[in-house]
Amino acid sequence: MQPVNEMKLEFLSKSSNEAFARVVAAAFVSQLDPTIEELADVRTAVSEAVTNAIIHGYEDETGTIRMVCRLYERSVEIEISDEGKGIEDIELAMQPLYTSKPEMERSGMGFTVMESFMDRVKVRSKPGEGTTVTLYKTFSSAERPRKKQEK
Amino acid sequence: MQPVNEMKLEFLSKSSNEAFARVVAAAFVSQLDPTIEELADVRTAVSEAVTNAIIHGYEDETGTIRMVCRLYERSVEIEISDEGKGIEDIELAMQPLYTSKPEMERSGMGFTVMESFMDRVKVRSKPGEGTTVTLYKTFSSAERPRKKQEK
Amino acid sequence: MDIKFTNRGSTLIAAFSGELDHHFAEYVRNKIEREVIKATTRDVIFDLTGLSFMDSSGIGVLVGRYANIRKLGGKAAIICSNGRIRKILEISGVLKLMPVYSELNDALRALSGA
Amino acid sequence: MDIKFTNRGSTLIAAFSGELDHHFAEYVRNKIEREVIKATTRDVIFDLTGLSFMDSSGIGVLVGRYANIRKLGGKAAIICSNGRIRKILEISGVLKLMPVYSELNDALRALSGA
Ligand SMILES: Nc1ncnc2c1ncn2[C@@H]1O[C@H](COP(=O)(O)OP(=O)(O)O)[C@@H](O)[C@H]1O
Ligand SMILES: Nc1ncnc2c1ncn2[C@@H]1O[C@H](COP(=O)(O)OP(=O)(O)O)[C@@H](O)[C@H]1O
Repeated sequence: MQPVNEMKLEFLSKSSNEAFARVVAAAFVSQLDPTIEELADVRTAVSEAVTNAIIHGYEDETGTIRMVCRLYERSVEIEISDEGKGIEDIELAMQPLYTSKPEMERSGMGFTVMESFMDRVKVRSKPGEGTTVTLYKTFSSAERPRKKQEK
Repeated sequence: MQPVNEMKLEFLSKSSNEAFARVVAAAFVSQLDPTIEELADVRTAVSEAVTNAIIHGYEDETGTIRMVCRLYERSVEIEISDEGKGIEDIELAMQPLYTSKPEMERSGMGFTVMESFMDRVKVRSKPGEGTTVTLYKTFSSAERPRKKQEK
Repeated sequence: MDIKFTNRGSTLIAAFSGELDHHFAEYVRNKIEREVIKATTRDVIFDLTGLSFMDSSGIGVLVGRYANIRKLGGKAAIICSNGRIRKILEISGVLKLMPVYSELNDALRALSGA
Repeated sequence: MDIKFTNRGSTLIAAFSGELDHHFAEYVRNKIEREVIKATTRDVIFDLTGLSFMDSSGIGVLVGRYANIRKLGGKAAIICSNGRIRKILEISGVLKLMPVYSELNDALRALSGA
């Protein structure tokens, strides 16, 4: 399926860019007329994935994070990737409450939050090469009346 | 000089992305605590450059537009480029009221608006290869008290 | 982006709100043209007060509409309080075509008075 | 992101506003710790009403502060009206550690009452 719109963003793994990444994802996705709640779901999941790339992927270094958003008729696919440390055991990492950084007061709930607010979360990772998290969500917008002139 | 923060964005030359590009530039630049007026200056100039890439660069095709933002201590550099048609005579193109598309009700004021609201506008272009517009602006933020904890 | 119309005698008031850029230019153009050609319309006031953003694509829309209003024998004026938009109107020479006011009443008086 | 403190007897009320993410976690943590160790503080109420955004980094902040408050012999409660933030508190098990209320008065009553 061909996306109706697509964007790619690259930014540095600085914590001040967490809010920036949320704004960018929300601004792009809002072209599909999601509800306010759906948009907040996306903001939350993107924040988790980007924060993970900064904290776990690059740890104390500054690296580049890539976010690709693809919009379809009524759904979105958001790919967030780093070329950082990678994950040894993805299944373990995705367990609720599992964190490799309890000393940093991480709750181990990042992946669980992503899964709660998105329809599907896919994780690909290779130790030493990096991690790609893909978030999928379908919106209810197709069922709501659309302001046609504004598209 | 090394930027304090940097981002690269690629998006399709669809007119619905004009507003998106403004939001992205403003969200990134707001990390420097510009005034509301300075932020509006950036939004306006970015809108002009992106619109030009869509209308003049790619005309009826869909191509990719690239926006690179580099933040320095108190200034920003925004590079907007397309791989479209290119400009034959840059000096002529930058003249107030000159437009190659009067039938599309273009005012010919895009470059003039960019120059009014930014400190400097640099245009590089090659017919058949594309155009890169670089916008520069220094903010007054360094003189204003900064909310340190929020950085 | 939205545009709302009201009539005061033979004067059409076109009130813009939101962000006017190239993306919405055609939509706005068509909306205004449909109102301008009505027999009840002679003069037009472009009320930009509700715009939070406008770039030079807005200039194209205003100048294009102005030309058609003149062809039909009408006059036009602008209401604008936003400093940045006013500056764009100024540098592009729109203020030489149409007077700009801060208040609707001043614009109405100017159009009827002249 | 901002955090404001008020005292009601020995209860410290920490009122958050803005967006709480990893970027602001350390700032918030330090601010709260400084207040919690004061002799005047026993119990703590985290008032999340003013938060427009919180992700799981906020959970880390709350759970970490909760542990310290308990060590110092105090109790803690949360005020939260935002459905999404409440869901995050719920799935992460925070609600098993601290009760959550919609109103400040209910939280105050619960802390003093128990
Ligand atoms: N981008 C990443 N790079 C490397 N490791 C990661 C990445 N994302 C997640 N992880 C690993 O997965 C674990 C669980 O992640 P998560 O559920 O978000 O919890 P938390 O971030 O609170 O630790 C992390 O502690 C980390 O070990
Ligand atoms: N990205 C671009 N690619 C090709 N041509 C361009 C580009 N940007 C500007 N131009 C040329 O420069 C002219 C002047 O641009 P501008 O001042 O923005 O006015 P307008 O967009 O209203 O025509 C355009 O009409 C076009 O011929």
